[in-house]
Amino acid sequence: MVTVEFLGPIQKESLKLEIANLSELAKILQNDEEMQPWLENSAVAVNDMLVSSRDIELKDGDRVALLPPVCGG
Amino acid sequence: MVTVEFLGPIQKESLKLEIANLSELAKILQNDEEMQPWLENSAVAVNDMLVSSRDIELKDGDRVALLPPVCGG
Amino acid sequence: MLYLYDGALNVPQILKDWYEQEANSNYGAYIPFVGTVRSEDGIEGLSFDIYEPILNSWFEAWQKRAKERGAVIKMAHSRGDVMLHESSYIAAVFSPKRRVALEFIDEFVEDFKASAPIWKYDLKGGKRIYALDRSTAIKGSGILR
Amino acid sequence: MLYLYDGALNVPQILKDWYEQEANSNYGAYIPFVGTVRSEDGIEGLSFDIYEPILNSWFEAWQKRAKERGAVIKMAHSRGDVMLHESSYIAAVFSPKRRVALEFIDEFVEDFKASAPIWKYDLKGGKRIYALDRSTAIKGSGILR
Repeated sequence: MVTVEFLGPIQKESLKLEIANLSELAKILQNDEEMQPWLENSAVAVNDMLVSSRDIELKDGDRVALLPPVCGG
Repeated sequence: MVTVEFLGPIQKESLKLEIANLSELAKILQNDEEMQPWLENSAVAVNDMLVSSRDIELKDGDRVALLPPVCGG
Repeated sequence: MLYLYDGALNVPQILKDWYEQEANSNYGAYIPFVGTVRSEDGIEGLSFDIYEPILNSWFEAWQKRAKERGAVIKMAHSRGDVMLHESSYIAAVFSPKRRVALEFIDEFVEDFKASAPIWKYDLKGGKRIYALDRSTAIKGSGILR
Repeated sequence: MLYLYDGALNVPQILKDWYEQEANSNYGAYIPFVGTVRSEDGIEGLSFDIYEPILNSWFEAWQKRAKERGAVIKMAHSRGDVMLHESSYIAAVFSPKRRVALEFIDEFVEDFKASAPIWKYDLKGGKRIYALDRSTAIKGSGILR
């Protein structure tokens, strides 16, 4: 089971999914219309490390986070 | 009469001279051996304005200052 | 040396504490950057969400870069609401020499704006409105689209 | 907004005073640069001479440049002796936006080092020794040689 969290302004409860990689996650989220704009502009972290490609294998217990555009300061 | 002041580390009493321009001042100071190194590296102000050329006429009451290399902070 | 506070920062106290912490470290330059909430577009204030695990690792990577140049970084940021003319952010560099400190504070603050996992909301008419137009997509965003 | 003090600066107090002076001016960025006396080459401290008339006009020219960019500068400097780990210099920029402040503090501090009529002496073995090797000839020097 992989946990998917939506950070900051993304108003969505976290998910628990049986997925093996980020491409599977992408397919699931693309079916959620409200997520479309966030998929465009959000970064992705796996276990709190930012990743730059979908070719990431996921294993049981992994945590995925979506990070929308930031503005600290 | 023109007053000439030596600022910061230049150990020299100020002078009162009858000079009409900075070229005359240069000639006088070049005859002072202890002033040689300071003439190389000092800037010149007339009435507290830095000047970049010797072609400055001086009139009675003007104040000239020599400013050696600086290091604030 | 990353400090998170609920609400506005006590700027004089933080600047004093940091100065005193490094008083005997033989640094020649101390450059704090203080960010204060400006009155614009009729906002009453700003509000911030922070995702701490990634903020911590981002900060640690910068601290390591600073150390390689003989410098040290400190940072404070607010969580939640910060009203007009209050401050929400302080970053500071200490270094032996001024050039490193001047360059580092600029690089650090710019990367902070582009990368630190903090989200800003305008407080307006009692609502908390995500400041999307002033926000920056983190490098590598969009891989799930 | 140019403050000269005999001896070391009270850094926390000055940073606090300046912050509070501009608390309602709607500046978004406040960047002080603090210069502290480092232990090196066996010095006991530093000592400073200042020629105020030219320092004042140099500072006023910078204040005018700052104003044109919507910013304001403040500066404090010590006269006389400042011992190890004490501070002798603070420059600060306030501006609405961060880029102007980050660029301005760098330009200001560099020009200060190159142009401000202040002379530095090492305090060593009870003597006051002009720090010629660390000093910079003001632009246009040498016209009388």
